[in-house]
Amino acid sequence: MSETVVLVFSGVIGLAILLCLLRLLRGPTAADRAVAADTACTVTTALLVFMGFVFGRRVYLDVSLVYAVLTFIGAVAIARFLERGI
Amino acid sequence: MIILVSLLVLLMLCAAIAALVFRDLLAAVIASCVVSLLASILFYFLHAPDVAMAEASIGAALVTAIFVIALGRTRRYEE
Amino acid sequence: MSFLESYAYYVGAFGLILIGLLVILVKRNLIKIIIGLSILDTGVNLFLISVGYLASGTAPIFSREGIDSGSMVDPVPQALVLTAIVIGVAVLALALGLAVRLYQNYGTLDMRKIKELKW
Amino acid sequence: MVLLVVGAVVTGAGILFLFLGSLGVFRMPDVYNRLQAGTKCTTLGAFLTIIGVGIMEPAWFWKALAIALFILLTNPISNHALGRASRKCGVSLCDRSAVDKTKSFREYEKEEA
Repeated sequence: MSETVVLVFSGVIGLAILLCLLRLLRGPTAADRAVAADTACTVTTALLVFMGFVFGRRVYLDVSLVYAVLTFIGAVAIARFLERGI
Repeated sequence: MIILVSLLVLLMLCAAIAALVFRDLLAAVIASCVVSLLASILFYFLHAPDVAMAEASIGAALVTAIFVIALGRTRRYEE
Repeated sequence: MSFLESYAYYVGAFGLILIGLLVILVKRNLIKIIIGLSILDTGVNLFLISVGYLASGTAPIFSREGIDSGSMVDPVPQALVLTAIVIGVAVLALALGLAVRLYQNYGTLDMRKIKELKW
Repeated sequence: MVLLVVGAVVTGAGILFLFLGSLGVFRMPDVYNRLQAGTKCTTLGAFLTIIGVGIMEPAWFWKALAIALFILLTNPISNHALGRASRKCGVSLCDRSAVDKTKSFREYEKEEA
């Protein structure tokens, strides 16, 4: 995998995180910001798997596993709070 | 690589400033969750996967849940 | 180019520390102050990790892939920070518990009003 | 070599989907439209990216598949919870939306009354 392809792929993922952050800064309600943060979590998981391939060691995939399992707890807690207050 | 790291650092500082200026405390909590998320990516790029794992599980999930529980016990808007 | 990369990490770490200090000193809401404490904690951890960074290194974990100890980043700050994160979340939970108790007693989260009620 | 090219193409398609999902989150006019863009495109994009990495390195395939399956399980759950909560706490639809079928549901009426 050449250097240019890695640069383009990670740059596009960085732009995706930038767009999520812009929505988090602009969003009128708190639900918009929660949606932006949750989308940023999923994009981050994909970025970490890809960068683990670039770094070339299998140990790095464990971080993505923890991300995929645990980050939805925050979104569910925010949803419970918005629904009726915890 | 240097471009991606600079972009992530810039985004992390923007999210921290957003956590400073939001009047809605729930929005500030979400912004601090994003700060922790981006810091976890930077830990990963600094070749510290165990620290990134702890920061992701604690910063993005547990701290947000604790803050949201405390916000449910108190009031939501900063006066 | 590699020292420029570690400068980027230093800029991020000190920016987070300064923003956290600004939140703690300027804001008057207790929950906002605790959010600033969390941001400052993250900044200090990021600074400690970026001190031990080596541009040609890899993760300090032995595995079957034949990694020798000469090409690893420094593992001592990582062990330190791994403890500091857990202590940080415990401090955060204790501070939030105190804030909730203060709200139940005084009915407000404003620092000035709580300070005025002092005997 | 063939596996590397195929995996790179699959990864590129997944990253394109991730970018389009984030663009939808930025551009859509409403919470529910943003939620739809942010959950569908992002789930597919992350799945394709992780499977593409698993194709490029065949020794990593089962671990990558486990990560992809966990994303496939947890991402729709959290987004469904967010959409239901934002409908219950009264976030309004955008003014160009044509029909609101959830208005006739009993549980949402009870919340608005």
